[in-house]
Amino acid sequence: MAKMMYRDAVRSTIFEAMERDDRVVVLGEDVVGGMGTAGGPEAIGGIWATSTGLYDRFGPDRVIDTPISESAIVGAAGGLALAGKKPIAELMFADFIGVSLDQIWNQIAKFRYMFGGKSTCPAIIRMAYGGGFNAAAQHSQSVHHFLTAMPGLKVVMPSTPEDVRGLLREALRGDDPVIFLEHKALYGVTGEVPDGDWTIPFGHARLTRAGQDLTLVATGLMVGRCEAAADALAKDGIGCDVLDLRTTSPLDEEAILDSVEVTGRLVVVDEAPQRCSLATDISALVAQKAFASLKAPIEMVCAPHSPVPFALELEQAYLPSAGKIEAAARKVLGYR
Amino acid sequence: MAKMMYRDAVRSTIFEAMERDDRVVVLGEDVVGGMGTAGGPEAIGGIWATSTGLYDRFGPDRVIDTPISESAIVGAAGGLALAGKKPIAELMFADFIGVSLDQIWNQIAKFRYMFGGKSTCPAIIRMAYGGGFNAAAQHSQSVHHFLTAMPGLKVVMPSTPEDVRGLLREALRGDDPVIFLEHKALYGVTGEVPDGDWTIPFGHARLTRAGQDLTLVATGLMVGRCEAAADALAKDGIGCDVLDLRTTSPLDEEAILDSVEVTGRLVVVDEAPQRCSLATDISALVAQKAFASLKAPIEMVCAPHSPVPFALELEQAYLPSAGKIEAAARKVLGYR
Amino acid sequence: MQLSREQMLQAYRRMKIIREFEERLHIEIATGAIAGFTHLYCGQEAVAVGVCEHLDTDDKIVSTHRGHGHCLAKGCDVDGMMKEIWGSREGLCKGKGGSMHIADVDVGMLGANGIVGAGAPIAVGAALAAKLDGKGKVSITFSGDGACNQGTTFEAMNMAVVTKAPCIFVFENNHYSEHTGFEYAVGTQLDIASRAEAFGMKVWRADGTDFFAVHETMRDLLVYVRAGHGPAAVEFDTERFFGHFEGDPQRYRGEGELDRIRETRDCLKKFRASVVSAKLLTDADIDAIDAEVLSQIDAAVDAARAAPRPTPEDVLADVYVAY
Amino acid sequence: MQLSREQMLQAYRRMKIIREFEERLHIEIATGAIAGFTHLYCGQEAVAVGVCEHLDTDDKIVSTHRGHGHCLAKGCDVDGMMKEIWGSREGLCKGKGGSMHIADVDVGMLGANGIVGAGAPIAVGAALAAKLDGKGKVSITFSGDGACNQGTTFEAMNMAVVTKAPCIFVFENNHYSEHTGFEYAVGTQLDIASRAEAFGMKVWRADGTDFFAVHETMRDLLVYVRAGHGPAAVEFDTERFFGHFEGDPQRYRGEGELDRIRETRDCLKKFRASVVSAKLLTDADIDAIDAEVLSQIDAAVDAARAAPRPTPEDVLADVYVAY
Ligand SMILES: Cc1ncc(C[n+]2csc(CCOP(=O)(O)OP(=O)(O)O)c2C)c(N)n1
Ligand SMILES: Cc1ncc(C[n+]2csc(CCOP(=O)(O)OP(=O)(O)O)c2C)c(N)n1
Ligand SMILES: [Mg+2]
Ligand SMILES: [Mg+2]
Repeated sequence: MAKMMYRDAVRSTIFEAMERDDRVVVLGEDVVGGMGTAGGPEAIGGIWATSTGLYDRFGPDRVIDTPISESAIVGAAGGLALAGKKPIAELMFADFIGVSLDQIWNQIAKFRYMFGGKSTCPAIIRMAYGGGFNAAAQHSQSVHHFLTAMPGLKVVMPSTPEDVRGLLREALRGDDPVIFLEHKALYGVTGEVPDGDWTIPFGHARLTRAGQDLTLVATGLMVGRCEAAADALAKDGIGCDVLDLRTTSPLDEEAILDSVEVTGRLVVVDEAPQRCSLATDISALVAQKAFASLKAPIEMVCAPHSPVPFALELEQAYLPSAGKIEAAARKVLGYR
Repeated sequence: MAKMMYRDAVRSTIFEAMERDDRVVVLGEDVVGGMGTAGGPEAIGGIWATSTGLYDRFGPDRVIDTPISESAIVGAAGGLALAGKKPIAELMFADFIGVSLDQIWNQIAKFRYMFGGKSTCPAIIRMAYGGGFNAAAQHSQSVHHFLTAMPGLKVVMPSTPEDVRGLLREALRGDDPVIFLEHKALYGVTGEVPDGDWTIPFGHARLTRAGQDLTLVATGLMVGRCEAAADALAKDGIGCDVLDLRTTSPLDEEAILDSVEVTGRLVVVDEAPQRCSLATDISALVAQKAFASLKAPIEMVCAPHSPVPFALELEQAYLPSAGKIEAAARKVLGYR
Repeated sequence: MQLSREQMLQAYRRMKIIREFEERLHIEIATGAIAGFTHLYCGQEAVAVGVCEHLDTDDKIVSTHRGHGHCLAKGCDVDGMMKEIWGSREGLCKGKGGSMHIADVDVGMLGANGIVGAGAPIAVGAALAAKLDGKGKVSITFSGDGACNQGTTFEAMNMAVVTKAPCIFVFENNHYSEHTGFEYAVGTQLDIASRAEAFGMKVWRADGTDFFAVHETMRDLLVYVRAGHGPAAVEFDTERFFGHFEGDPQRYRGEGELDRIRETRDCLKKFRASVVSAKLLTDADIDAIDAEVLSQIDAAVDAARAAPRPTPEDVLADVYVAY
Repeated sequence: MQLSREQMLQAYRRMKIIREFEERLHIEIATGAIAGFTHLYCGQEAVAVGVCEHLDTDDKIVSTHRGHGHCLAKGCDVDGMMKEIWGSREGLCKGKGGSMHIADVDVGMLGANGIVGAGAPIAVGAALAAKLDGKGKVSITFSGDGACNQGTTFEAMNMAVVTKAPCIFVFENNHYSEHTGFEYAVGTQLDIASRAEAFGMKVWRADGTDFFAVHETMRDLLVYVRAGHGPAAVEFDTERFFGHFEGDPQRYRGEGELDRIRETRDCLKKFRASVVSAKLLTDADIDAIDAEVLSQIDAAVDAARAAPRPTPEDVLADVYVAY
């Protein structure tokens, strides 16, 4: 059992995979850092420090620093994967799916299907997502709903260092393309990571709080906020199931439905705006498949229908908070 | 009152707008056609024939044939709009948002907000979407859910020549960016288009069939399939409200909720796969805001979680059909 | 370096297979037997074959919407391709991909592509894989004169130079992107190859309707790339004999243009004329191949017609390896 | 053509405003007063000012993540910018945009941009608008040596050439994109301007730390573009004095590099030395401006600190004109 930061769980899991499997290749902007400078390779790594030390150990053919060309980065990951490698590509910010979407959506996600199942494309695309840094409209977005909507992709959203380890290992073990969404506000979070060669299978939600009165469903940074809300409610004797989905595609429908069958009340929390979001996806699932169990309207706590604003006060108001989650919970609990 | 094809409603509405307002500019690949060839300009227009004759009338500064560079096309539309013009950009296929998403999502949609409300960006991005042509995984997609999820955009999905006319006029009259989604299987459909200077305001669904037993909600090509299902059900004395949303952003929540309050039963039909779709969006809306009225689980009829397949039989099985809609309706109606 | 008789016969056969495959599709599409959008490669055969004759299955290619020729040249199965285009479940892609998405990774064919310009970055990735393997293998991306304006193509060229990837950018300039002329859409007064040069690549140029010119150019180019010098680019001047896609009335063509190019720029005719006049092959050699290929294509069409259709359950197969 | 005394004073003042604005931000950010990612333009002032001194409000510019200098040079309000960076609701963008999204369409400043390379197509659009208006106005996109590798930048260059848009591509080569050197990430052994040339553009090159070189180069270039010859490109060799963003430890720099560039490549120092030695202005002239600017920036910071903060209700304002 080791205590480590989320960002180190990313880095060390990649390191371990590269040691074990020489098909694993890393590419992205500044994943080495310092290329072509007086300071030289690794003078300074990427801004998230999730690839530090890889170049020194594995060299330029396996740790590939790229120009600012996200389409080419993701496309190259696709080509590497079709050619038998296991690329891990990094988009510095998830917002950059905007400049690389075709390669994610129309290429990597679809190769296997379009090619009649005769190929695999085990590319992993890592990206830092989410708000909280006052980085404004183009560097703060949550993009899981877009990617979850794309058949052919698996979408992973670890909320703890332990989940980073287990889910990234699982991604590397599989042969499908995986989007690995790292919340930038979690990089500095520390947690226990068990030793040994274990993984976390995709499509298995984690129950982080257990209760009979209400179900809270979330991912990434929002899991902690749900826990905070659940803890506040617990003081009033209200018991919540808090489900951390871990992967949004595949989705652990069973865990959600099982919980709602007991509680009859659901609040879904999503850092993205509500329209066509994961929150609506889960609401719809429950409204279809656990209808008879529902005792109250399903509430969603999402970002408002606006870009992410810059100013401190605005971003704070924009992001779902434990307070808003608690209020939604009380609303649902108050429904008769 | 004139009878015209959907594609001609597009073309003639653009023509009319360009006559009236010299800020209106058209750009896209082969919107002129024949540039740089022996045949010369307009030798042959774009593959949808939605811009035929514009170049001859309005010339190269207002009808701009572009290289194959979708990011630059959409970006140029953004720049034209910020500089006071009313650009209408064409993406030949909606699937090409993959190669231009950043300009749609991070630029055009966000300018006004990021700039503190001190600018407008009235760019219209037209694109042909949807299946039915055996054009396979990269030329058949429905993309409205992605775009509806993006704050700052309005999203329009006309299902008739009349709606093309009214909604495109409304888009041109407004000062916000608009995504105008034309279903390629509707281009050849003929319908009545009233004379005169009328528009259709956004956010107003059209009730195409009225009934008390069930609500069917759809857009674009799926509206006709819902009507076919409703007509079949009517033979058994079952009355359906069929709602054509017309615009998915803004959404006519009221029309949906009002209908479900009467019928208590809802089937949402969507040509896209279900995950994080417009179908889930509407289900979630109803599960939250019309919960007390619901008498049965909400059913969704969507495409399966796969890319769009090529072969005739596969694509047929892939797309929601009147038969599948009817079956879902009967399931919902059978719920006690 | 002179080609052997066998090499010449094989090259001609490959070109002829593409030609007959396409001429036959042109007819079948007109009758409505085939669904979807089909872009015929007819006229450009010398490029696909002149390039791919140098490759083995460990060399990779990435193709375009106009991909049949590249597929056939790289060794995709004729029957499997025909069945795919017909949408059979026995097709090379089980009827899932169709004309625009034919692929066979086992022969190093990483896919036709419906998105113009999308192939170039994928080829860079395959080239990086080859570089890592260190066996002198290469990756080739085919691009049209239209695709050369897409951002991905430029990004890929730069990234290949930066990473010294053994990636080869083959530009097939057939003078048209859909209905638009090369002179209009490619801004430069120079050619496409000059752009590649500005990214720091060594470039070649040749007549793409002359098989021998293509073949020799590629030989030199491949020596350079396989030696580890990084990427390279080549521009072939060529012609497409049909419309952009089937159904295109081609009103953008000059008067008599199609007749002229069929007459003077037909790579198969030119091949025959050159090998017969040089007494390397006889007309009889070539006629024999023509006849064989014709019946091979007949058989492929018959097989495709008779092949089993996919069923609704197939829709959800092969989205994932495991989900 | 010699600049008038007033023109020189104004140019120097503009450069000095940028310099002090940035030096002050550097300090304020270190104390935690300012949130978000901030990229300082300090060191590159001669480019922004040497370019924008030729423009009026009907000429447009599109900027980058490192946009403060371009904004100030184009005439954005100093107080409004400072308040924006502080996140006040009185900021130029009401606190919605912040450092990376400052814009003021009224002065022809179409936005800083957080997406590297995104500005170029937008500038082409603005140029097409100018072409349509036919009044000889231009549109300028600033790009870094990193942004020049993004597909959008290439597409924009080609489209500008094809459409003969009066668009000017100003490449500020400060030798770094984040922590990566120009020599690595731009594959060509040549320079960025050569790429633009390969797209068919006329190009210029100049020392970006020499205000007069920038200014003269732009004068020639603008004569060409305003005359309707289509787009043009220029590459300025320049230096950034701070890290990529605030907080960057800059370990990629050579030993003594920062001291050297502050000493020998400081465009303000060079300006002063040249005008004083040529007896065009006196040290006293310049010292006076320095003092004025200092107090202007002090005042701007004080105003920003005291400015009202946005409230939660502001979040949903200005997403649409009407919804
Ligand atoms: C991203 C994208 N934009 C547009 C299209 C539509 N389209 C298909 S082929 C084509 C022309 C391609 O021209 P070129 O690259 O010269 O290839 P050719 O057709 O001549 O083989 C266009 C515009 C597309 N498929 N993908
Ligand atoms: C599409 C995109 N990719 C990556 C980034 C992250 N990023 C911000 S600035 C930058 C470097 C830009 O370098 P350059 O163009 O030389 O401009 P400079 O910072 O030197 O002014 C990078 C990689 C981004 N903002 N957008
Ligand atoms: Mg072509
Ligand atoms: Mg730079």
